[in-house]
Amino acid sequence: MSVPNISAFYFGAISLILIGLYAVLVKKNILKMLIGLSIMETGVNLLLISIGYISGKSAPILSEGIEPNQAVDPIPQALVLTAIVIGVATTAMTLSAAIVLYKHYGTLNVEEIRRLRG
Amino acid sequence: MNGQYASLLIALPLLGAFFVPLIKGLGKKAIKTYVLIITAIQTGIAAWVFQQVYSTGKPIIVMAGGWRPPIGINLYIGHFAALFVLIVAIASFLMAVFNFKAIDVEPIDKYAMLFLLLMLGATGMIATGDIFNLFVFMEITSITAYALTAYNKTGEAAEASLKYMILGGIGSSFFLIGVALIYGATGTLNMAQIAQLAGNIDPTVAQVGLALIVFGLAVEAELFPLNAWAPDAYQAAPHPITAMFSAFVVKAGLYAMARILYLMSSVGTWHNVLKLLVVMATLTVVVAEFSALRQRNVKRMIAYSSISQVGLIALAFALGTQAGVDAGVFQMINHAIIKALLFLGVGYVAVQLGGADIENFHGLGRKMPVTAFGITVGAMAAVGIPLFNIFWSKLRIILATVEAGYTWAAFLVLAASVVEAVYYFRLIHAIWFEGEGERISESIPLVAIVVALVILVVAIGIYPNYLWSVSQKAGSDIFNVAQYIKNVPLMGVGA
Amino acid sequence: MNELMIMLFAPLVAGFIAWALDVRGIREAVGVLGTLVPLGVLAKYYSTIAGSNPEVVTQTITVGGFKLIFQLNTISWYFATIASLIGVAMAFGMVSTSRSSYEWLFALMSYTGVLGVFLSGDFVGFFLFWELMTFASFMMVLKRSRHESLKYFVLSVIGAYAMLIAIGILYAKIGALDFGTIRQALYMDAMLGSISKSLTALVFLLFLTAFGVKAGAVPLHVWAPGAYSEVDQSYTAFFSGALSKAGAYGFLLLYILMGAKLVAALGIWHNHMVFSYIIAWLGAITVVVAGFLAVLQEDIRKLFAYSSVSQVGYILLGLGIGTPLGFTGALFHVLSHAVFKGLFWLVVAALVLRTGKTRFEDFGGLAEKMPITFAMSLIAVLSLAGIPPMAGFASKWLIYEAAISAHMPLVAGAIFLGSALAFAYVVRFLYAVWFGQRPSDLEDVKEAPLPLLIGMAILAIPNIVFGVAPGLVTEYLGKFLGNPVGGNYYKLVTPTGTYNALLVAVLLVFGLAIAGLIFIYGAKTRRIPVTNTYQSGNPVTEDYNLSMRRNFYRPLAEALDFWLKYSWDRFYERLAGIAEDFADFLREGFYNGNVQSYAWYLAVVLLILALWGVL
Amino acid sequence: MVSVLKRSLAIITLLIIGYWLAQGLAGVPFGQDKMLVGHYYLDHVKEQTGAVNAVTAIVVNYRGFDTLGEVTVLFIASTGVGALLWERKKRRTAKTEGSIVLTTGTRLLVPFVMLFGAYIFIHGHLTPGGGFPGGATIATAFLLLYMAFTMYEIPHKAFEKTEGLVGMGYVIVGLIGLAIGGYFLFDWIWQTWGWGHDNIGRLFSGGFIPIIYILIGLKVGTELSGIIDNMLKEGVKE
Amino acid sequence: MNCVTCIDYIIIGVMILSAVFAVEWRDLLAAAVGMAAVSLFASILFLILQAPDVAMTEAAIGAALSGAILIFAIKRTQRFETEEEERPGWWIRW
Repeated sequence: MSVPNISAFYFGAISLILIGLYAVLVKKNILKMLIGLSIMETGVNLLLISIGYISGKSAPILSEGIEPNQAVDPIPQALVLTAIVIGVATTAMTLSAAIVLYKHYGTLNVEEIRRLRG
Repeated sequence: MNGQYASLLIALPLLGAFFVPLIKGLGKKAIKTYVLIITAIQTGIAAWVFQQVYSTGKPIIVMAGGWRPPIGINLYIGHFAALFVLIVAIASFLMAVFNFKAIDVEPIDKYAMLFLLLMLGATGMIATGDIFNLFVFMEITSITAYALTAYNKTGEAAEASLKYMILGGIGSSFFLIGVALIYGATGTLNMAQIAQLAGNIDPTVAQVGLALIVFGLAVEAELFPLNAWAPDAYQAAPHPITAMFSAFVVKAGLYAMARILYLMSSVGTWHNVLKLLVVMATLTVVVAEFSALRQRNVKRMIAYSSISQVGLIALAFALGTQAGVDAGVFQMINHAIIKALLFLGVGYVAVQLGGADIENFHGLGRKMPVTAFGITVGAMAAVGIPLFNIFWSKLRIILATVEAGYTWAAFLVLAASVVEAVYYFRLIHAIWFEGEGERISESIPLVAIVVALVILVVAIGIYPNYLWSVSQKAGSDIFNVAQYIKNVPLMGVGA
Repeated sequence: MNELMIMLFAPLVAGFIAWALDVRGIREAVGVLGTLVPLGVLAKYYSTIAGSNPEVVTQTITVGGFKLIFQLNTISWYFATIASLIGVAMAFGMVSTSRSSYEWLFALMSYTGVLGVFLSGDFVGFFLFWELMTFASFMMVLKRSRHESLKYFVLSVIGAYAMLIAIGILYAKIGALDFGTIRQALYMDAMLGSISKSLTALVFLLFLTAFGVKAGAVPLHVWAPGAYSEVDQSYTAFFSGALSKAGAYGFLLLYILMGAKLVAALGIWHNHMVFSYIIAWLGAITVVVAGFLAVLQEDIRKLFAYSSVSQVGYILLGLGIGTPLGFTGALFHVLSHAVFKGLFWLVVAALVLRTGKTRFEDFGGLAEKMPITFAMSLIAVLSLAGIPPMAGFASKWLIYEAAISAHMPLVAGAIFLGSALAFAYVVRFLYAVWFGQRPSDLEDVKEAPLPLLIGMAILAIPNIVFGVAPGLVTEYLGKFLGNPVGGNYYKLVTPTGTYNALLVAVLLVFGLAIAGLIFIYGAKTRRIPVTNTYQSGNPVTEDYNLSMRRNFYRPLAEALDFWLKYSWDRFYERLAGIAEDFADFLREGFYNGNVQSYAWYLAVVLLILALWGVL
Repeated sequence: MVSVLKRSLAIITLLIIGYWLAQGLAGVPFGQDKMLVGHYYLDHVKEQTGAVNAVTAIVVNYRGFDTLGEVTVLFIASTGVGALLWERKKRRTAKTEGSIVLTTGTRLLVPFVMLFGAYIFIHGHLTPGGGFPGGATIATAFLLLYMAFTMYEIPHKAFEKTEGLVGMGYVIVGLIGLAIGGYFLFDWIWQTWGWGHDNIGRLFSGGFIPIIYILIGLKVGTELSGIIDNMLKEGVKE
Repeated sequence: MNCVTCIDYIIIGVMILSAVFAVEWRDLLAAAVGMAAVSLFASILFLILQAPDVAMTEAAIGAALSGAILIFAIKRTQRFETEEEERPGWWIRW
C-alpha cells in the first residue's frame, strides 16, 4: 500500500466529503446530518472543479485575447453550476421536511424518529 | 413526423407542470382533470414513439439544441426506452385517475406539479444518453419523490421522506464522484463515447468510478442493504405515488444501473462488480421477503414484496448474459403491471376503510369484491402462479440464473419465493374467508382500471409471446453495447 | 391436431364458465361436460395409441419463447385416461356435494393441470402444469383451512422449486428443455460423463424432493392428511386419485430421462441400481409408516388420507424395483389405486354429505340405510385390502412378484406388512361405519344422491373389470415395457408365479354363494354388548374403553409410543416457527427505523467496495 | 462508550473509503489537460453560439438540456417546500424589527442589489455569472427585505405565476427551436436568424443565451424568494 | 515551497477546519455559519481554480442562501443539539 500522490485540492475535496459523511454517520441531530450532507456536496463540487483544472491556464472566458488553448476545461464548471443548484434544492427540501418533522415529533434526535420501522 | 418530436416527451410534462400555477384558482377537480389530460397526451406521444421505434426497428436519437452527441446531450429512445416511456406514461395516466379518489390533502396544485415532474424525471432517466444528464434527471426524480413522500405532512411522512433524503443524498453525491472520475478519465460525458473509451481507462479509475456510480444508482434501485428507505417511503407516500414508485421510479434507477453497467463492460474488473451485484440482489430478495412475512400493514407488506421483485430484476440484470437481461426486462414490465394493480387496490381499500392494516382486509371480498378480486389476482400473479404473467418472467430469470452458474442464488431466491407465497396467501385468506362485511359501492373508473389490469395480467399469462419478443428486443438494446454505440451518431471529437 | 389442446383446456374453460356464470344447474352441467371432453378425446385416440401400429400424437405451441410440446403416447395416454376417469367421477360427485362455483373452478383447473403434466413433452410445460395443478388444489384447501393449505402449499412449492432448479441445471448443461433431447443427451453423457457425479446426484435429489412431495413420500407426506381432509370429499377423490399420481409419473419420467445417467453416476450396489434402490426404500418406508399411522386414526378422512399415502408408497416401491415387472406392477397399481381410492373418497363424500360426521365413534349400522353406497365401499375395501378378484390384488401381486424376482426380500416384507396394515384399517372402516349399532341421530339418513352414485359406479366398474381381467392392463403396459407379464386377459404369468383372476373370481363367487346359503339357513343371532368385543380380559373403564368405534387400535399406539414421539409434522411446524422468528429478527434488526443505521449500511457497502478495491 | 466506539469505527471506515477514493483520483492527475469534448467547445464556442463565456455557452446552449433539468429541480424544490410547509393561513412571526442600520441599509441597497442581479444574468454570456447567481442575488435582496422588516411579504401569488410563466417561457423557447430548426432547444436566434454575428463580445450577441438567462434569472430569483418566504412564515390557526 | 501554493494550502486547511467545526459545534447556529464558511472558502478555491462562474454561484447560493435557509430552519426547530440519554438497545443507538 502506497500513499496515493494527489494534489492538495483533491485532498481538500475528499476531506470535505469524508467529514460530511462522518457527520451523517455519527451525529444524532437531523439538522447536523443535513449540514453534513451539504458539506459533502460542496466537497463533490470542489472535486469536479479540481478535475477540470489545467495548470497555468485561465478561466474559459474567451474575451480579451485569451485563446481557446489557454483556457481550463469548461465542462466541469458547467456541471458544477448545475450541481450547486441541485444541492441547494435538496437542502431546502430536507430542511422543510425537518421542520414538519419537528412539528410532529418535537425532537430532531434520530433515535427518537423511529415510528416507521420493521 | 420527425423523430426529434420525441423531445415532446420531456417538453410536455414540463410545460404542463409550469402551467399549473396559472390554473391554481380553478379548484381541486379542475387541477386533477388537468393532470389527467396531460398524462393522456403524454401517453399518446409515448405510444407514437413506441410505434415508431418498433416499426422501424431503429432508435430515435433526439439531439437537444441540434448538437451531435458528444457535443450536445442526446436522448436515446431505443427499444427499451420506447417501451418503458410508454409504461411510465400509462402508469401515470392510471394513477392520475386514482388521484381523484386518493388525494385530498392540500395543496393540490403543488401535488399536480410534482406528479407531472415525477413522470418527467423517470422518462428522462430512461431516455437520456448522457451520464450527467442522467444525474440531473435522477435528481429530478428523487427530489420529486422526497417531496411527494412527505406530501401527506404527517409525522410519519416527514420521517420517511427525511430518511429517503439522507440516503438518497449520500447516494447521489457518490454517484457524482463516480461521474467526475469517469469524466476525468475519458473527457466526455456521452454514454456511447464512454462505452467506446471504457477499455482504455486506467483500471483503478474505472473500477472506482464504476463502483461509485453503481453504488449511487443502487440506492435508487433499492438494492440491499441500500434499500432501507424504501419500505418507509412506500408506506408513507400517498397511494398513487406509491404505485408510481414501484411501477417505474425504481425501474428507472435499475435501468440506469444496468445501462451503465453494460456500457462499461470492457472495464477489467467488470465481472467482480457483477458478482457483487448478484450477491446484493439475492440478499435483497431474501431479506425483503422475510421482512414481509409477518407484516401487519398490507401496504408495507406489498412494498417489501415490491423490493424483493426488484431484487429479482437486479439479479437478472447482474447475470451478464443476454438471457438474463431479456428476462429482467420482461420481469420489469410484468412487475410494473402487478404492482400498479396491487398498490391501486390496497390504496383504494385504505382510502375507503381508513388504513391499510390487515384487519381492514378481513372480509374485503364481501365489502369490495372487485377490488378484492384485483388484489387477489395481483397477489397470485406475484407469487408466480401459471396463467399469470410473472410466472413466465420468473421462470426465465431462474433459468438464466442457473445457466449463468449462480445456482446458489437461484436456491436462495426460490426459498424466498416460498415465503412470499405464504404471506400473499395469508392475505388472500383474510380477504375471502375471514370476517364479514357490508358491500361498499366501488368507484366505476377505478373498478374499470382494476379489471383492465387484471385482464392484462391474465392475457400476458396466457399469451406472453408478443411481450416476450418486445422484451427480447428491449433486452438486446441494453445488452448489445456495440449496437448502441453504432446507433448514436457520434461526432469524431477527440476519438 | 388441435384435439390435444381442446382436451387440455376444456376443463379449465368449463371451470371458468361455471365460475363466471355461477348459476345452479348450468354450473354443474358445464362442469361435467368439461370433464367428459378429455375422456372422449382419449377414447378417440385409443386406436391410434394402442393399435398394432402405435403413433405418437404431438402438438407444439410456442408460448413466451418456449416451445411447449404435448405428446399423447402410450404412457401419457395411460396416465391421462386414469386421471380423466377419476375426473369424471369427481365431477359427478361434486354435482351432489359442492355448492360453490369457486370449487368448480379450481377442481377443473387442477384437472387441466394434471392432464397437462401427463401430456407435456418438455419441462416448461411440465413445470407450468405442475404449478397450475398445485395451485388449484391449494386453492381448494385454502377455502376450508388456512393452516393445512399453507402446509400443503409450502411443501408443494418447495418441491416445485426444487424441480425448477433441477430443470435449470439440466437446461444449463444441455441447453434444451424437451424430453427427447434431454433424454438423448443424458444417455450420451452416461458414457461421456461431462456432467459431474455430484451435480447428477444433486439433480436427482432435487427431482426426488419434487416428486416425493407430490407423491407424499415419507418424510414429505405431512401435507397429505390435512389437505385431503380439508376439501370437498368428492374433490379428494381426484386429489388423492389423480394428483398424487403426478408424483408417480414424475418418478417414471426420472427413469425415462435420466435412468442411464443416474446408473452411470451413482453406480450399482449389490446388483441394485443405487438411485432406484433409494426410491424403492422410500416407497417401502412410506408404505409402512403411513400404514401404521392410518391404522391409528380416529377420523375416516385422516385414515384414508394416510392410506392414500401408504398406497402411493407401493407405486414408488414398484418403480424402485426397476425391472419391467416392477414397472408393470407399479403402473397397474397407479390404475387400481386411482379407482379404489377414488371410490373410497366418494363413499366418504356420501357419508359426510348425508351424516355430516367424520369420526368413527359417530358412525354405525349404515349398511341398511345406504345399501348401494355400502356395496360400493365393499368393492373398494376388497380392492384396497388386496383381496382377489379386485384390481388391487392384481397390482399388488405383481409388485410383490417383482420384488421377489429382483431379490429384494426386505422390500417384499414391507409390501406384506403394508397389506396387513391395510387390512387392519379397512376392516375397522367396514365394521365401524356400516355394521353394528346405529347411533340414534343417524336414523333418518338417506341413500347417497344419484350423481354421487353414478360417480361411484364409474369407479367401481373398473375395479371389478380389471380385477377379473388384469391381462387387459398388463397387455397394454407390455407394449412399452417389453411384455414382462405373460398370460392372457384373465391370467397373469410371471417368472415366479401365475395368477388366474377369472378362476379366482369364479371360485370366490361360488364360495360366497355357499357362505350365503349357510348364512341364510344356518345363522343364529346372538346378542353381545358392544364393549365386549375386544378387551382381552382388561376391565373396562371410561378412559380405556376400546371398541371397534373408539380407540380400537390404542394398544398398538401404545406399543409404538416411542416412535410416535417423533413426528415429522411437528418438526416442520417448528421449522416454520423458527423461520418466522428469524424473519422477525431480520426485520426488526435490519429495518430498525434509525436512519443513522441506514446510513451506516451505505457506509459499510462503500467500505466493502473500498476494501475490495484496495486489496 | 458506545459513542466512542462508534466514532472510532466511523473514522476508520471513512479513512479506508478516503484512501480508496484517493487511489482512484490518483489516476486522474491534477492540473493536466484531460479534455476531449472540452477542446471542441473552446475552439468553436464563438462561432457556434456567439458567447464569449464558454461555461455559459455550455450551460445554456450545448448542454441546455441539463439546465432545463436544473431549473426544474429548483422549481421542484420551491414547489416541494411550498407543499410541505403549506398551511391554510400563514403569517410571519418575527417580533423584532431590524436595527436602524439594517433597515436604512436595506432601503438603500435593495434596488442596487436587484440591479446588480439583473446585470449578472443579462451579461451571462460575456462575464462570469449568469442566471443562477443573478437570480440568487435578487433573492438575496428579498432576503434583506425580510430581515429588515417584520411585516414584509413578497407577493406570492404573482411570484408563483411568474415562476410558472417563466418556466413555460423556457420550454417554449425550446419548442420554437424544435419548430424552426428541427431540434428541441435549438438556438434559432443565432443559427437560423443569425442575429448578432458581428457583435461577439458585446451585449447583443450569444443567440438565445441572454433570453434564457433572463428567464432563468427571474425564475431562480422568484423561486428562492418563495423558498425563503415559506421557511419564514408559520401557520396560524383561524 | 513558494507562497502561491502556500495560499492554496492555507485556504484548504481553513476550509477543512471550518468543516470540522461545522460538524462538531453543538450550537447549530454556529454550525450553520461554519457550513457557510466552508462554502465561502470553497468558492475562493473555485476562483483559484479558474472557475469564476462557479465561484459566484457558490458564494451566492451555497454560502448565502443555504446558510440563510438553514438558519431559518434552526429558528423553527431547536438551536442546540441535545445530549441524548441512552434509552433504546445498543443496536439502535449505535
